[in-house]
Amino acid sequence: MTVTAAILTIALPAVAAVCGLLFARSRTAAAEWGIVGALGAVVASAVEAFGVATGGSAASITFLGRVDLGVGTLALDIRTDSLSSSVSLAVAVVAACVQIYSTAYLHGEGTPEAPIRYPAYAATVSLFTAAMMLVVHADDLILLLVGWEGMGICSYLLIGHHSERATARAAAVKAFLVTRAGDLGVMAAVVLLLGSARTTSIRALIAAAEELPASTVTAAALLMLLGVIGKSAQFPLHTWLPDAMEGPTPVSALIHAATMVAAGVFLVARLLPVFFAADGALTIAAIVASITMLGAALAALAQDDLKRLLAYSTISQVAYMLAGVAVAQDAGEAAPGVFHLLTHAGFKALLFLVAGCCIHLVNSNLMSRMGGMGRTQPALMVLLGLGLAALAGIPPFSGFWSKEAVLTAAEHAAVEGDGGLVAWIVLVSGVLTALVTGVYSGRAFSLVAFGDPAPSEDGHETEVHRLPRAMMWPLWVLAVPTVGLGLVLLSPPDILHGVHVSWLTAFTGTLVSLAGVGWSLTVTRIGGKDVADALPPGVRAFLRDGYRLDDVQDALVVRPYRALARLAHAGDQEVVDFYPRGSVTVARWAGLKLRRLQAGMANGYVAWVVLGAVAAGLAGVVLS
Amino acid sequence: MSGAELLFAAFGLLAATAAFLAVGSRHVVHAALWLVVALGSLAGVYLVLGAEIVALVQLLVYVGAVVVLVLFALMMTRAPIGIRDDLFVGKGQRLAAVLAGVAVAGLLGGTLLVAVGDATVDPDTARGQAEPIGRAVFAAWALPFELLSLLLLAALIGAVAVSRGRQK
Amino acid sequence: MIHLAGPVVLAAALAGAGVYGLLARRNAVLVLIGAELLLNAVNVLLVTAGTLPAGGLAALSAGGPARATAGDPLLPGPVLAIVVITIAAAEIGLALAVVLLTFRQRGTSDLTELRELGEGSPTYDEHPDAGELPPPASAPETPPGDDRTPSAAGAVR
Amino acid sequence: MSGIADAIENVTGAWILPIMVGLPLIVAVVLVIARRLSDDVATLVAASTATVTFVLAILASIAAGPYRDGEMVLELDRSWVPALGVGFHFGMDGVSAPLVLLTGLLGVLVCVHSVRVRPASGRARLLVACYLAVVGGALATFTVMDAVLFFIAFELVLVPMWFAIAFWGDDTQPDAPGRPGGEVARRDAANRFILFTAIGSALMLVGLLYVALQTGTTDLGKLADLAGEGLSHDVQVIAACFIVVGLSVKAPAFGVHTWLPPAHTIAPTGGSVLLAGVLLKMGTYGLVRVAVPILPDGFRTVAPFLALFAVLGIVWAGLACFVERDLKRLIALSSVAHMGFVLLGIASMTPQGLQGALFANIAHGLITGLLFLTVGSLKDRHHTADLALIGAGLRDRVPRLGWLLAFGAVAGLGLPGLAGFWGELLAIVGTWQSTGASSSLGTAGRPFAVVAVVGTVIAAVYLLRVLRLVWHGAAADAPQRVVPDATRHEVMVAAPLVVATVALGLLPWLLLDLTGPAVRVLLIVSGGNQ
Repeated sequence: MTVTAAILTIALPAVAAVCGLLFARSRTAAAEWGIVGALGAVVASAVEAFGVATGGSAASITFLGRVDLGVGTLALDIRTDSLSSSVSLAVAVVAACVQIYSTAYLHGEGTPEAPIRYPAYAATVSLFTAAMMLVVHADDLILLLVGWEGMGICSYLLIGHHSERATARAAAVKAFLVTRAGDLGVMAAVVLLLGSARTTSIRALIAAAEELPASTVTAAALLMLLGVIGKSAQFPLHTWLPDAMEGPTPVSALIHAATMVAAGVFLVARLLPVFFAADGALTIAAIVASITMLGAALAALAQDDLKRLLAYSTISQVAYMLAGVAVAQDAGEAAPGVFHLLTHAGFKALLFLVAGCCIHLVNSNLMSRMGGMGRTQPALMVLLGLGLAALAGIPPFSGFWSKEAVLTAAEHAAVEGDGGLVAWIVLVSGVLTALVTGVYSGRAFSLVAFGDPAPSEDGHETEVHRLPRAMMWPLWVLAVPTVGLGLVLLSPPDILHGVHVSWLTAFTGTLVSLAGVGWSLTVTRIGGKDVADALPPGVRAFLRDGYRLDDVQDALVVRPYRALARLAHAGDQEVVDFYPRGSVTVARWAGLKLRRLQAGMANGYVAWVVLGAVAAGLAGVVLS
Repeated sequence: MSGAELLFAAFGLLAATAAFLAVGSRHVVHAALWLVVALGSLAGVYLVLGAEIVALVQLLVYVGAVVVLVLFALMMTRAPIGIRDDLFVGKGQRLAAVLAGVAVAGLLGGTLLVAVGDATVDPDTARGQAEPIGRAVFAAWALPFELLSLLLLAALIGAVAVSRGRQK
Repeated sequence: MIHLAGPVVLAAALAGAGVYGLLARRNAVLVLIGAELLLNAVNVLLVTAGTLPAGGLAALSAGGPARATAGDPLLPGPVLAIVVITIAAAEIGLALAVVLLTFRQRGTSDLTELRELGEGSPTYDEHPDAGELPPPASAPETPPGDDRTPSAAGAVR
Repeated sequence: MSGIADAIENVTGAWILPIMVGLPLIVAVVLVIARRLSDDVATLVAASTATVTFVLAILASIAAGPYRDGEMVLELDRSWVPALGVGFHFGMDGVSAPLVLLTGLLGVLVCVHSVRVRPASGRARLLVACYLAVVGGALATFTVMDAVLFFIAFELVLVPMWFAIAFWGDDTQPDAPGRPGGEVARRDAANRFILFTAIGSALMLVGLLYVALQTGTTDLGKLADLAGEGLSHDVQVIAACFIVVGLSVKAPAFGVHTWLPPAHTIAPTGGSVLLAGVLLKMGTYGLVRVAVPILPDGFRTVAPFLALFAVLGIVWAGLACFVERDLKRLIALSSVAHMGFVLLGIASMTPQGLQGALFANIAHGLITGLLFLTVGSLKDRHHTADLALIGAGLRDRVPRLGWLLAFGAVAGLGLPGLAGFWGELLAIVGTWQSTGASSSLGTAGRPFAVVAVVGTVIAAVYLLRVLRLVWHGAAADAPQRVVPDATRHEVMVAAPLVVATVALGLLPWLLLDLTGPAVRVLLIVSGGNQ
């Protein structure tokens, strides 16, 4: 049963995607296919989780058969265990919420200039769900890569969904290319492992991690880390994620918050023994995570756009997860990071969907336009508050438990383990980030709930209307884990056995967060408008633009590439094609010259004959 | 030096000299007449070499027919009578022609001289007479001979057709 | 007894004279005289070879300067000489016919003036740079071996 | 399956191969002769002939199974010209079966395509005759087991393809700087095609004859069994140089690829499909069938250079695609990059590399065939393949064509889960493995592998650019807003390619299990890198 359920979690959304695309004649039918697929995945993953919890995990479930590589075979198998079943349940729930939410969010058929394209949308979301499920269940790196890149292309399609906007087009291409550049690492690691370990089976790799040559393991781990950095939007490959907010908001909730960006962390958690066997890979991961979590949190502080704020917060939170995995002291101890992954999936999806509601109401992404919703939309603001509280790590919400678990793990590694300096960096950075997170969470809440709405640019006042039910129900569903996922720790599944929260860390972390939230909330009370006003304008702009890394990227990669491409294109015409053209010229020239020999003089021709005869005779004499 | 050798030397020398004069003469008709001498003395050479029939054919066909044809052609193309300077190509080409001639002669003569070395032959005049030649031609060489006659016929028809030109 | 050097030198001299005649003469008839001399050089060699015993020079040097008792029964030397003479007759007849025709049409038998086929001829008419591209290949409507389209065929009728 | 195999064994035996080859060729001749036949009837005849041929190909590949031990099961060997040692030798194994099936499939698709979609000018009857001749020649190339027959079959394909380009080609190309358009462009493309490929074939012939003279046989099977025995190293190197250079013209490798973009751009849609899906494969098939097993030593010496040009092609063509304006030209250039992976895999002389090469061969045929069909339809509608003139918003203006284009592009960039991925991955793995003293690439193997990995991103860059320019975007900005979407017929023609691409992407063993044993036999015989 567990096995069937695991296969169905992948197959149902995939079938729903294909059917939705091919057979859905109407918008409603397409929506139904999407919802049916997602709900099926929820049921299947619930069954799977139950099966795993009661009957244990199952490895090497035949999925796509065996591949003859010429030397040895490759088993495209999947597996199910506590890690995959819990993550797949989270993915399925968020995906189902998003599918339902989208029916209302992307209402109508749109205009010819800006069509809604609902069937394509719903099918892509389903396909994305299937791809993520494949990543979660894959027992083979190549199979994982299939899902990994499948998510990438779905992300590309969904970010560019409103492709009539030039910014959406650019963001889609950027997202795909940046993550693909990171994925080179995964592909190279696959090549490397196929070469030296002769297998890409995750089970076999974990078993053999200690026996493989150290250089191979290190290289493979570092290369995979590159993919993780790209997919999980860690510094310096994070630049695509804020731009990816061009996609419809439910998509941002599903892909760019709850699931796909977490896939990188999932990969590290899945292959932790391999990373553990590799010198330095986890150290680098921890350092990258430390830089990213603080940097992104600061950038989030300066955003004016609610979705971009949440995007930077996502980068920062994913860095928490990565840090939680990276400071592991034991090859089996990925629990804090995975726990944060699960809680984050819940509350970040909630936050994005709430943000979607706000955007839906005011038709703008700017927080300054949303002010005063505390009066008009109290229920929505409660939900926003729950989400932000979880994000800031206020007890007893889910984010508190997972974040403190990460900090505890870092502290454990720094104080008692052999984490050394890196663990201290993670710990300090984590605590500072908690402060900044508190500040920007409070700021977001105060701006959206309490602020005065700025008049809209086109002059027409926002009309307050009720949100459709299809948009509110998913929010309440997601609020449940946001509030109560911490309760899981009372009876943790296998994967969360390593989660500990030490009282000291929890107390410090809570204090710091509360301080941040409190500061930003009180600023408005005492007459200030926005806590970010405290930043010098130059710094604020610098942070808002994400440290201007886009410009760096443009100068270092994009423009040289363009120049190189133009060079190659011109070279193809002028240099490589030189010899065919040259041969024409030479033939023409030789023809002009040689036909002068054709003088029309009979004696001349005879002379050639005689010359030839003499030459042949001489050659005969000399050679014989 | 035997009598045959002396005879050969005389005919050969005559033939060679006449040949040079035939290609070197500045007088058109003289050139044709020197050709007669050269071909005639070659008939003598063949005779000395014991090829009686060949010598006769040489006289009949070459001296009798070919040269007459050449003379007719000269007449019909209104070849100039008297010494002319425009019978040869330009100086440079003439020098090249001399070089080519010397080269051919040198190559041919040199190689063959080396090949024959000091050998001498005693021609068997009986073998060159009509009977053995006739036997050979009409037995072993019958097919080539018939082909040759076809060739002659074709050449005859061709010559007639060509010289008549395109008359409407 | 005849030393073989004699015929060889004679043939070489005739060939040299013939080549000179071919190359240096302008009048077509005189050029033909050169050609005749070349043919005769060949004939001298053929007749000389006919005097050798069967097996040629090799047999000669092996058997010494003896009388060639065992000559080749096919008599290739004299027979081939006759063949050459016949061919020469055919050739000269045809060649002179060509010369006559040329003379009748062009008024000259000077080869240096008959250069219409050559590049350097004053009457040669070509603009090398303009005429490189042949006229366009058959139009797309009628690929090779294709019949006309029905409408076109109807128009023709 | 075994029942079918037995039935074939009883009815035709191995004669099914020459029948399969001969049928399209004979019908092509008949179509040329039958001048009274209308285009409608002729295309239907061609389509049904192609279908029968495809069915025969399927039956033959069933009969040629099982492919477990890599030996050639289906084989027909009759003496033909004993004086020259030329045999009437046909055979089919795991290397040729996928290519035969691909050729059969593409043959059906282009013929069915021309039932409704007619060339802009000229008679469709003769065009489909050309297509059938190409298909027949290609099937012959993939099934003959004799060097001389191989060469003849190789050449047989060139002439009809030349006709297709020279008479049905597009003569409406606009003038570009340094590249005149119109009739001149068409003639240039056709001449380039024939000159390049004929010179390549001539070089190959020299190499083949040299081998045949040295060994005294032209039988590819016997030569492969000899595996270079009796040929000195120098002889092998000389012969391998000729054969590899000759075949890489057709593949085409970087440096001898400049015939491909014009030929693809000018050729009619079906011609482009066959050119990409069938003709290019003949070069790589020749390398696998002739160069690797027959001249292992020589090929090993030449391999690093072949790999160098392959890698150069991957990077260079990928870069050039990024600024190319003409969509057909762009896809043609991308073919150079894709075939670079194939050549790289072959040059590695490892089982994985060869597996990858054979897989990428098929995948490229399917994906590029799909792209050319789609772009051909776009070109028919917009009367241009210029990205700027086609304009933005295809996904809204012509959703079906738009999705086909997007799918083709996504498959073309080697997305895991679609067919393009496996070939590239395995070729790179093979290249990476081909390192060390006894390997064909030696120290160059690993750097080449790294560059090839980077090449996979380059493909993403230019294909996404295409999608961004024409698939995405506001339909209102397009110069021609109203064009009809793909007809049901066009979708039906493209659908098998889509299905096959997905199927091979998810179930790669469909193909790799066929080629695997054959590749092992090939390399064990020739002592390649293990």
